[in-house]
Amino acid sequence: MYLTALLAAPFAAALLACFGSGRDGAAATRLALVLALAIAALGVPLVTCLTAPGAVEHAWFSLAGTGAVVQFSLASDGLTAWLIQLVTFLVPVGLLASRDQVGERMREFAVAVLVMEGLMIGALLSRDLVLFYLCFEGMLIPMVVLMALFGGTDRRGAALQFFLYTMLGSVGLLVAIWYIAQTLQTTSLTELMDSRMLATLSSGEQVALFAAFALAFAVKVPLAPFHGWQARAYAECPTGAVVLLSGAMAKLGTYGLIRFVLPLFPELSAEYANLFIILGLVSVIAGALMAWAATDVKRLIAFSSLSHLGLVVVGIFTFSDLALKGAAVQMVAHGISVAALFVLVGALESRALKRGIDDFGGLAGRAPILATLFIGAALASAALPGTANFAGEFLLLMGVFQPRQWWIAAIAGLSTILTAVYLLRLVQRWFYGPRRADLAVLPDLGVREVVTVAPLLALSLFFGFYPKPISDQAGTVASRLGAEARRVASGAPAPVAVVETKDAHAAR
Amino acid sequence: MFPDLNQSLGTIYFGLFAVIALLCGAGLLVARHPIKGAICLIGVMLSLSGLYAILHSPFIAVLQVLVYAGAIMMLLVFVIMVLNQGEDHAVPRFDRSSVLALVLPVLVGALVVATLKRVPLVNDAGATRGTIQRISEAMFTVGPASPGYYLLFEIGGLLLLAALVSAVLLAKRSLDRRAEEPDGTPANGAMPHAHPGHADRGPAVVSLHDQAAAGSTTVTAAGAVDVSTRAH
Amino acid sequence: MYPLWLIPVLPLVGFIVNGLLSLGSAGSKRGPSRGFVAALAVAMPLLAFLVTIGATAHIWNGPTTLPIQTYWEWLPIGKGLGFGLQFDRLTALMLLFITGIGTLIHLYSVGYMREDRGFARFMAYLNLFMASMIILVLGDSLPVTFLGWEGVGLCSYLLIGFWHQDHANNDAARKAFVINRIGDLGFLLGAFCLYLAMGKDASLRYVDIADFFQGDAGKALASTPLIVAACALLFLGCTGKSAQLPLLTWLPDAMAGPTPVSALIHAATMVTSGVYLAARLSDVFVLAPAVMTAITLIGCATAVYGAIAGLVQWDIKKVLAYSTVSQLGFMFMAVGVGAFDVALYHVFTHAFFKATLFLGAGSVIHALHHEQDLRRMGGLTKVLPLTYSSMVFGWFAIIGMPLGSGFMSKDLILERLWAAPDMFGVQVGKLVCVVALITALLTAIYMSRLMYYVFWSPSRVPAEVKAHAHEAPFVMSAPVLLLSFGSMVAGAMWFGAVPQINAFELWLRPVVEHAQGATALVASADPHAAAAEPHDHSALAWAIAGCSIAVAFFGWLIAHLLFRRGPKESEPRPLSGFAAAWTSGLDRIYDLVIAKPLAALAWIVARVIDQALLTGVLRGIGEVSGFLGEGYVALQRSRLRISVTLSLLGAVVVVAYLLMPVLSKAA
Amino acid sequence: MNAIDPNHVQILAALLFALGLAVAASRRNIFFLLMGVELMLNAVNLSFVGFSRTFAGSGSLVGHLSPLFIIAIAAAEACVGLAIVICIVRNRDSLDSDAYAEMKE
Repeated sequence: MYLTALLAAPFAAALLACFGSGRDGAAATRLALVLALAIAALGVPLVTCLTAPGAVEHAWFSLAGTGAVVQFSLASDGLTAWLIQLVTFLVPVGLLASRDQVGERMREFAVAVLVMEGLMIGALLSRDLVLFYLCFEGMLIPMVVLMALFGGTDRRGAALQFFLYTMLGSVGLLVAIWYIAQTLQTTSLTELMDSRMLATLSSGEQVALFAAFALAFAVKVPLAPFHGWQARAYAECPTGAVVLLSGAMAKLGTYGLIRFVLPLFPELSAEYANLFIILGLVSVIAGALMAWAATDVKRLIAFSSLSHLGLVVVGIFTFSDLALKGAAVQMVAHGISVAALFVLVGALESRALKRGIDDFGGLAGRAPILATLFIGAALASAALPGTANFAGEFLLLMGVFQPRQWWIAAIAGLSTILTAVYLLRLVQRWFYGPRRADLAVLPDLGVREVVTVAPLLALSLFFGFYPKPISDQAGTVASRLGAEARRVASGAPAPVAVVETKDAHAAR
Repeated sequence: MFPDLNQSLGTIYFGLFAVIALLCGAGLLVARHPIKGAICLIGVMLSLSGLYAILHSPFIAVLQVLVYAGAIMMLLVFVIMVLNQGEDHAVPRFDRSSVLALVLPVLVGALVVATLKRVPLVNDAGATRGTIQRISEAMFTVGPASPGYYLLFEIGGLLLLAALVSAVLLAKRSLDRRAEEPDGTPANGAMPHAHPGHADRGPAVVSLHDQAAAGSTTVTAAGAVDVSTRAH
Repeated sequence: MYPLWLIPVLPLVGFIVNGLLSLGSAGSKRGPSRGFVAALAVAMPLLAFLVTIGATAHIWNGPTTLPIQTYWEWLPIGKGLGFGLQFDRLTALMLLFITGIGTLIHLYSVGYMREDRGFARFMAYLNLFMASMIILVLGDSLPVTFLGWEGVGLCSYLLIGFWHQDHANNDAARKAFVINRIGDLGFLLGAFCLYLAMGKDASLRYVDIADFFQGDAGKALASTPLIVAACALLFLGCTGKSAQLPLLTWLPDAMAGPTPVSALIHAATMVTSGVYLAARLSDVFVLAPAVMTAITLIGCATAVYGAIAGLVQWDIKKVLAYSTVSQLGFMFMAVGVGAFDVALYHVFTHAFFKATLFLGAGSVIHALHHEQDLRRMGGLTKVLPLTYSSMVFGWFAIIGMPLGSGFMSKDLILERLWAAPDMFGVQVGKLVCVVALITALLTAIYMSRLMYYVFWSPSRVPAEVKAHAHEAPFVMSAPVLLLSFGSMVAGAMWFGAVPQINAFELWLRPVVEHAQGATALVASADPHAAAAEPHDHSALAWAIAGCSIAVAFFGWLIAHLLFRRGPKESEPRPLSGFAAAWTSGLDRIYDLVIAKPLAALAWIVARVIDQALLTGVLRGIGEVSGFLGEGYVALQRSRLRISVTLSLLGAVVVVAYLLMPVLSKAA
Repeated sequence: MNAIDPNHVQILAALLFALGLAVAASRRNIFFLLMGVELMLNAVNLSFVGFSRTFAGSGSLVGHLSPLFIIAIAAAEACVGLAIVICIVRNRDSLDSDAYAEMKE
């Protein structure tokens, strides 16, 4: 019941926001903000309550043409709970950060953002493939609306490319889900996971299904060769949308890998682990190098995001306990830090209407609060110890580091150096150096912007020193989901219990 | 109404009408001006009327002349002459895609011929003659034993009525707009600040510009405004 | 429970308050009240110093270490890694001089930076540095140390680029941070290696590491690839932080920062954290003799490199920077032969005399209106008597004049080097000892050169500058005098103010005893090893002490002959010839071999592979599908007739299909 | 009773239909399009009448009745079609059916 309410809340809020003022942007922002904060508050018990909220499960509709009955199945565990915290927390941030760019059309903006929030929560909560797919794909619609209506000069093209790219990526997923429903007569994730039904399919079928699932999530993350949409979309998005896109939506890709790919296809995950590790490493290094060469700062941050999430993918596909815990922490941490960076870039962009790396200089003297917060966010992104990103990256690198595959951690570790290189380059160009006359009238951050960013940095610091809640709740779940793949990869024999359930299943 | 012809005469007449119909059809295909095409088409219809007569359908033969050749073609020719710009000198009669389009008729013809070759038709001795009486009996019989053609007849009447109304509306709409225009109330609500410099050129112009500026122009609306603009 | 947490938290509070004051007063012309900022910024390290003394008192005569204080669980490593602080004798030693000398330098900074608009910001950064450095040495595990390790790197970055209007400073700051990051990666990977090597009871806490590697299970791992890798990587971390070859180029550039920063961070405290780490992990390092040998050799090479570079510099701070590099090389030479206590002793004495020299140099620079070039100095003895006297003490110590602190520590290093066992059949220790003696000679020469050029040669100071030259205010000269006093008496620590002889050695014994014992074990395999025979030991010690004194005097003599008349040229110009090649050669090599190719690679990846190739492929797919789509759309919309034809064609096909049974019959 | 070969009637109807199709599909003038459609309708009528000779009873009657409805529909079609043509020509000033393509965009 609670979960249903949590899922319904953003949609109800979106409906309410429809009645906000269409003329008065400030009023619409206030209304949307109150609603978003209420939703965030509603989500907090997910992580603070000791007992997990009761799962919701009832038959929804039968999938025509197959024997499967789609379950309206919601459940929450540590991983879901923390990512929901991230989403619900970033929504108010995104709303506040977009106030200047969106202006009078705040009502429409808020409605789209709230709908997207609802769909993200739905995707995170759902334990049924069809329900998940509906939410996962549905997210694209408000995102494209946000991008195409409120974005930069190239917004239409970017939105179209984003839509087509991610859509094409997940078409395979749709087919795969259909195929699963057709052959196995169920789309329930728990059922598929518990009974290991997919193992009964032929290897060719399994590989095809695995590829479809992995591709859909790899595009969403994105992983190296599939990142074509990312920089353009990030660059053209309005601030609030890019906060959600990079901070929350990208995490659904890695979430999908952990939630679906690892437990559903443990053997294949283990078999193709090196492929994903190499793609992840390519993302890590190429992302960092491209960020180094970037001149548009939003693109720079997009590439840095590619680099950091590449590391998460590497961690996921080493299956080690620490790496999966690190991945969970890093997902939240990166969401926070990249959101802070984008909010600050957005603040600067809304002042000066430009965001090139050479467009500013000497801002530290002119706008010290902006400079301080930006350097803080950049250092968080560079995983300075004491920030949540450090906790994540430390655990990831440590989990990835294995004597036989020491090169993985060595290459992945290079990203820490390269991150420092490109972020400090940005900091130096923008904030240091002689003051520039053409930037004489550039006001420092206002109270609203400080209130938007400071909590992000405070949270990053808090989780940097105390990541235990995330690593214990989310990390443990992630580790459990990867346990089977870890076992297969290490070549250990199947635990007896699993064999028994298999036999029991066969007997039935 | 029409007496039966003997066999040889029937065949001769059939051949004659067939040749005329085909020649006129070909004439329609190659005619440059629609009026010439219309005349060819009338030729086809008249010869078809003859064919109906020798095929034991006198009523249809009469209707063919009355309705088709008389009414419909009359209307067509009237419209062609009213618009008086039917000649498409600017565009060639045929272009490359026409050649593609000609493949289709050949296919249709070949299909029919091939089928008839394999399954030849034969005349049935019990075939009825399509006199007015038989047709009226079949069409207007009401009751349990009725084949139900009267329903079709009613629907046909409704269809014609609908066609009449819609034709009037289609033709009247632009007239309506022209009648409204002197009031100077543009349909989409002019925004005075949009193009203040153009205000003296009349509300229709402003309206057109605003529509373009708003980027929400529908084709018909824009067309209507376009027409009214030209009227100035 | 003794409130250890106060030691890092106090300066942290100073940082937060001063930082917020600085931010809050950004709009005002003058900034926050200097008095309050200064009082807070100095009081916090001072309080930390007092708390440290209190903690030291607890372990003075009783247990050698305070119980480890774990505050909360930080990272889910092993059985859960707590955020804990550990206070043993090594920590006490480091903390005492960090907070003590740190407080003095804070005091000095109050005078030095008083007129700067960013005074509050500067003091805030300094306090943050103190907090980080304290965490570095107080941390009970590698990750906690790493927190401080990167924290000091960050502060170093912020302080080198403190005057950020000038991009030269920013470049230097960025370089320092990035090169330190390279070392930090080594630190991390080394820590991971250690963790893996420890097997199922793995932990990153120092006590656990020490327990494990002192036990048989740990010793069994000696010289295994994992341990060698761990030590090599951890040493890479040390080279980054402590400016050893090959990662030393950032330290001379770091002189772009304000002089108190150079004294505090880049001479006295931060750069010695590598030695601290090596001592902390001494039990591990001794298990990889190959790495130990490499450390000795790298330390030796660095010492020589730094000394030669120091000889040809004209910038007073650069001379001192290269001198620091060189002295750090000495420390690592000692580390490499397992003389951890001596290395730390040199850290300790070096902190005093190098801080003295830097602060003295700062006073000179301050007096001469930010003139740093030796060619524009000279004859300042009368003008700056206090600075002069304190710098003489510093000079006295560093060149190894008898009974100065530098003499004591350097002499001990040479002694231990000479006594070091053979490595791989080569008498590395003795060779290195000889080289170290030569380096000591060079040290004496270049430091005397500095003193001659600044004080003992005819004045080359422009008249108008000289007219305004004045001795530094009391807040600046008092710390320098105190430090110079320290650099004289610190040498006595080895002999001890306490009843036992070898107080310093005894003090550190609980920490490094085991590791040094392990080295001695290796040494005892060699019957001729001097260390094994105490009787020879004293004779050897006297011999080496004699050499080292002779070298100091000889170096001074050479300097006197060469430099007493001042430099030939008096107009500053950039370094050229050998000096330039030697100084910036490494930079150029790195630039050519690493930075340029990497930048080119970045360009290639971004512009060629990503934009041209990947985007090209993407666009190609788009174009093709667009072309197909356009074609299809054209069929749909532009030709009414064609769409009619096509639909009818479809109808014909359907009809033909339905007629198939008929058509398939023969005609 | 004369006996006109019903096959010939059907072939003639097919040829006329083909001609009508050719006119409708290949000519760009909108009037020719309409006339082509009329020609095809006529050809179908002929076909129906032809079939009225090959069936007995009510089957034969269908052949006579269908053309009546077709003629009615043709009249309606011509009526609406011409109205549309008038409308379009007024707006577009062109009889070229290809020129109307942009209506779909």
